[in-house]
Amino acid sequence: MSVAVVVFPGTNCEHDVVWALDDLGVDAELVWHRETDLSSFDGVVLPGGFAHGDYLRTGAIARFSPVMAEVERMAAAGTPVIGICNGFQILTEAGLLPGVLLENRDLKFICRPIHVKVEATDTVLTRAAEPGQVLQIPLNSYEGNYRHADPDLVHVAARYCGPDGAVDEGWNPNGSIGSIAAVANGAGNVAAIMPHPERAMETILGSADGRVMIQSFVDSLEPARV
Amino acid sequence: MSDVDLAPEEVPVHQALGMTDEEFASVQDILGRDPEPAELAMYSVMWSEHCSYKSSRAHLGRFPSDAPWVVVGPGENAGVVDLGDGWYAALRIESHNHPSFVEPYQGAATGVGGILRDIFTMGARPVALWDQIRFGPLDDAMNRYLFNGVVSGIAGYGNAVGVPTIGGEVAFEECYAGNPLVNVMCLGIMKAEDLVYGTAGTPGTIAVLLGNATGRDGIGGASVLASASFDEGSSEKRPSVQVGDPFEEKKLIEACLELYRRSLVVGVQDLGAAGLSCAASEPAARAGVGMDLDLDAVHVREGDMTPAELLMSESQERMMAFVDEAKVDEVLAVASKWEIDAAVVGTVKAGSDLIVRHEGAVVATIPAASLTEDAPKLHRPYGEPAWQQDLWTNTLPLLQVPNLKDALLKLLDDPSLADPRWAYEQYDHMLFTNTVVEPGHDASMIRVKGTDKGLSVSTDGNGRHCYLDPRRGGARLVYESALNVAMTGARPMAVVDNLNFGNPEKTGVMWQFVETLEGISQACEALDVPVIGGNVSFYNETDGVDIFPTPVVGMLGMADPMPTDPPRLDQVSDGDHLLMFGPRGSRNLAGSAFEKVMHGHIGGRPDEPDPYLAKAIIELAAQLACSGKVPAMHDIAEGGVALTVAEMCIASEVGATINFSTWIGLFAENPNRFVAAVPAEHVESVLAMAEELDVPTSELGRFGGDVISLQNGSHESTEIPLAEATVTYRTAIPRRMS
Amino acid sequence: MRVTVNVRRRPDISDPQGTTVARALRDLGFEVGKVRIDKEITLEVDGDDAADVEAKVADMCSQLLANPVMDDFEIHVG
Amino acid sequence: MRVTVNVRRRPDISDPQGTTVARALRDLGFEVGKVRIDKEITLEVDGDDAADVEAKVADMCSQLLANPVMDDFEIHVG
Ligand SMILES: Nc1ncnc2c1ncn2[C@@H]1O[C@H](COP(=O)(O)OP(=O)(O)O)[C@@H](O)[C@H]1O
Ligand SMILES: [Mg+2]
Repeated sequence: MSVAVVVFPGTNCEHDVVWALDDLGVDAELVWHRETDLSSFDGVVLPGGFAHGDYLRTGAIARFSPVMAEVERMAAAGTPVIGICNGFQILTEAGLLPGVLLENRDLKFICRPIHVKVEATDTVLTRAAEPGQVLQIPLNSYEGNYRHADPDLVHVAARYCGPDGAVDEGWNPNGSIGSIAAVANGAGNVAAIMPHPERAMETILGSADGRVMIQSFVDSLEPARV
Repeated sequence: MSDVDLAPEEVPVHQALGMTDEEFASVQDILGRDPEPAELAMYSVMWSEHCSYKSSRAHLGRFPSDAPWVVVGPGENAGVVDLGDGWYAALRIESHNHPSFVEPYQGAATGVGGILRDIFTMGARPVALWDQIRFGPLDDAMNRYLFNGVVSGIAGYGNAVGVPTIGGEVAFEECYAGNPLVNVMCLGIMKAEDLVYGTAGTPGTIAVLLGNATGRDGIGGASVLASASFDEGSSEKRPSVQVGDPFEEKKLIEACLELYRRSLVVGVQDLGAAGLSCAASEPAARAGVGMDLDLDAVHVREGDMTPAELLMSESQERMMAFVDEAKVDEVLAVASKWEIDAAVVGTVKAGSDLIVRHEGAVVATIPAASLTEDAPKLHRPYGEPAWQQDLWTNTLPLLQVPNLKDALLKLLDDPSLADPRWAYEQYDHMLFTNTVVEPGHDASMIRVKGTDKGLSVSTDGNGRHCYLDPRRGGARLVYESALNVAMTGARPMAVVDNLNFGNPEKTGVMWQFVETLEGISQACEALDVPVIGGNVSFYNETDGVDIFPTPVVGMLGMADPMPTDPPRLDQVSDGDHLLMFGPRGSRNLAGSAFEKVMHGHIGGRPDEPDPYLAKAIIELAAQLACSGKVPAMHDIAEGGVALTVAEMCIASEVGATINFSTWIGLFAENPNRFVAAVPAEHVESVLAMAEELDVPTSELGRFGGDVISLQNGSHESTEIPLAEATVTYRTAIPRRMS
Repeated sequence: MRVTVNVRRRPDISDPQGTTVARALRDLGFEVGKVRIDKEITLEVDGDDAADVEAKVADMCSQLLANPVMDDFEIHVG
Repeated sequence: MRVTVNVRRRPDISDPQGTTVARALRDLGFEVGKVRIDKEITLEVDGDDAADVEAKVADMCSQLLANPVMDDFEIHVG
């Protein structure tokens, strides 16, 4: 199994993702955004950061990087593709996931651990988790405010919640509609999350709750299960 | 000089550029003729206070800077220490006070950009940032605007460039109202073989300019901004504001690191203040060579720039690489891969002259080394200010016992002492998944992947103490920051300092400077910790009023191996014993937060720190932190024992009972003390460890319950509900900022 | 030719920036109603036929400059 | 009254966003020269005297909407 971790100019979480995948025994390779052939990989991660400086709109320029046509092709073929933070923003700009991500409600960058509650487990980010499972994972974004005209149509993988799993506006860190933190496409093979599961892989860093999400992705790589 | 439009006609050009008549005369001396416009421009920026350290150089040699583990001491872009096993760390601190006052967001942002370049110039990957920021009180809208702008600027740049900001300091004091302090520090890590120097190499080496196009950004910034005071007329002198581009910097970092990894460069130099003038002359001077610089090759953002403008521009996100001719193509290919611009702008020559060409003509021919080595070195007069003694005798007559609940709550509500998370939650402090102790504790700690090592850093400043006694104040900062890193199990290893002072032309300010330096030096000698770099910022005054002398000390410590579960403020449990380590019975409130917050008073003389005790207490703290027996420790600093314990209670959501004999002891800020939460089963062995090191100990009380109870014997007790303390502490800053 | 493009967020999409600025203005004592913050993009584009240039810029907008899910755009040539 | 304010960064101050967008457009095959990205602020302000309203908005600009060190602004009432 091997995974492509895409690096756009301005990406900065790529090494953290490689470290996390490596921890789960998966071979991950950094791939520059000008690459056009990812056929030798079994899965793709679009990691966090500030691709193209987040200029104009976050994700807007990155979606035109040469690699994205290949990502689209693989997504359509059922290959597991996940986006984390900036990767989420790029996937929505590219139309591979529904909705948009706006500035946080309070117009401040937010970096702190928050909780999410797993909703759907038929996605490549959540298949190893229990429905309703509450995970403590760091949030780290300025444009994390998820918006969709009809949130009932969205395949929600996880929502922001309190430590006990309560989903309400009081626990909504950034104003996302319906407290949506992670979404997937209909097939579940393309999924993305705003907080960073790869930053919650070890208790020494405050939480190991992110493992189940990275594990979900790793489990999905087995061709038989896609 | 017609081509730098900085001044009205009447003023001689060199004066308009911030040069004295004597300095101008020595330029004439060096050249044996009148300087050409471009030459004068170079001398003016390179000889500015900011670049030449002309007022401070005579004194900086006092710092102890040698130790077997020092690889690069003061003088290069950053200090470098050997961590063992083939790993090096680079550390550097820098101020951006004046630019941040002019434009808080961009001023702070470009400060971050600059300090990062100092680190990756050495070959290291920048892995963490710290910010030390000081403003006037938050009840003034201007100060809120500056605070908000500076924090957003640090967040905006640091987060986007992809380097976590994992600690710092926030303080508010009247003296910073017209002159905020914005200091930033950066730590980098590298393999020993990746170390690079700022050298131009040997004749034939090619100079390649990497990164942003050059524009008219901050022309004269170094001389006009950082080397002069603010007064009524300063808004007209504002040079065009520099805009930071973290995206460009991120690409530049990756490109440079690839150049080092592939051994494609002989040397590198960042372009900071003084821009090309500095990047061409300093490496040449260091290597004892000359240099031919072709300004027509420089990629520019605006047309029609004069040679002087090109040489003085402080456009951000640029680096100069010195490359063997045979490797130039490879270097250009790396630049193009990372999508940054690059241009071959010069050639290293035998001899010692820096020759600058523009549109086919030679516009400057000067000895490269004269820009650095011949810079003025002033021996400014200094002397104890007349008011200093009065300050020492001006102690507050404290006759009455205060309302202790009121006092503690007021301290918790003071923005300088309250929860700073409003600031640090805007910073990405987790990137790289190394942050083992995040901001909010005494020192932040990161692990070094691939090793067992943990690096711990604390930055500390205290303008009030240093104002009352610069020598003692300076020394205490070193001990405090060393104790802070010991709280995570690390041993202090190296210091960088940022010396923020007023106008050095005043003898009193120079005296504060010299005294501070002495204090820092003595403490570093006592701890055997070298000073490996620093920065001096003078002219922090507004309308003739100087800021408090405000040195900031950044302490790097290492734990090898890193403790598996370092103490944290939030790990106190119900029933833990509350032990204090260090001398009891402190009675001195001079410079304390209590006096300032409760009485608006600043006077008296802080106690002199005891170096032997300091050493022992730091060692004890590190041992305890590594022992696994102490879940939570906290050094006693501003606000005294009362605030220190309250912070642990708030973080852990557990109350405490503190027994005291005199209420002053609750708020005194005597150095070299810390408290710990110790589970009953470990109390005995912990006390034995203290005894072994001759550190006095006392049992102050117990943790538990939901109040903070201050008890004087058995009769009197003051109870502060933990919930009330928590809300006060947590909301003090956000309430004022919303 | 100089072309100005106004990229404006659709009225039904929330505008946290506008809301925050409105609040800040009221805090300063100004009476303001709704505030919106949008983008004005100025481009230098080669060509002498206004209609051609406009078509080209419209193309840039639908591909990159505006997000069809949330933005409207308006082009002014010259 | 509806007021539009254009807040534009002074031309001599660098605009990394514009530069990056220009590069992206060129990558997409568009030939463009300089690109600048500025702000358009739309406000609802009470009052029926245009000159009054304009003065009020100018005040808002110098206090909050524009950065006096870096921006120029232009006000259109109505
Ligand atoms: N401006 C800031 N940026 C980042 N972290 C900060 C900032 N100010 C304070 N902190 C963090 O908050 C914690 C408490 O700071 P402080 O009270 O100054 O600590 P101490 O008194 O122990 O030196 C530290 O971990 C510090 O790094
Ligand atoms: Mg401390």
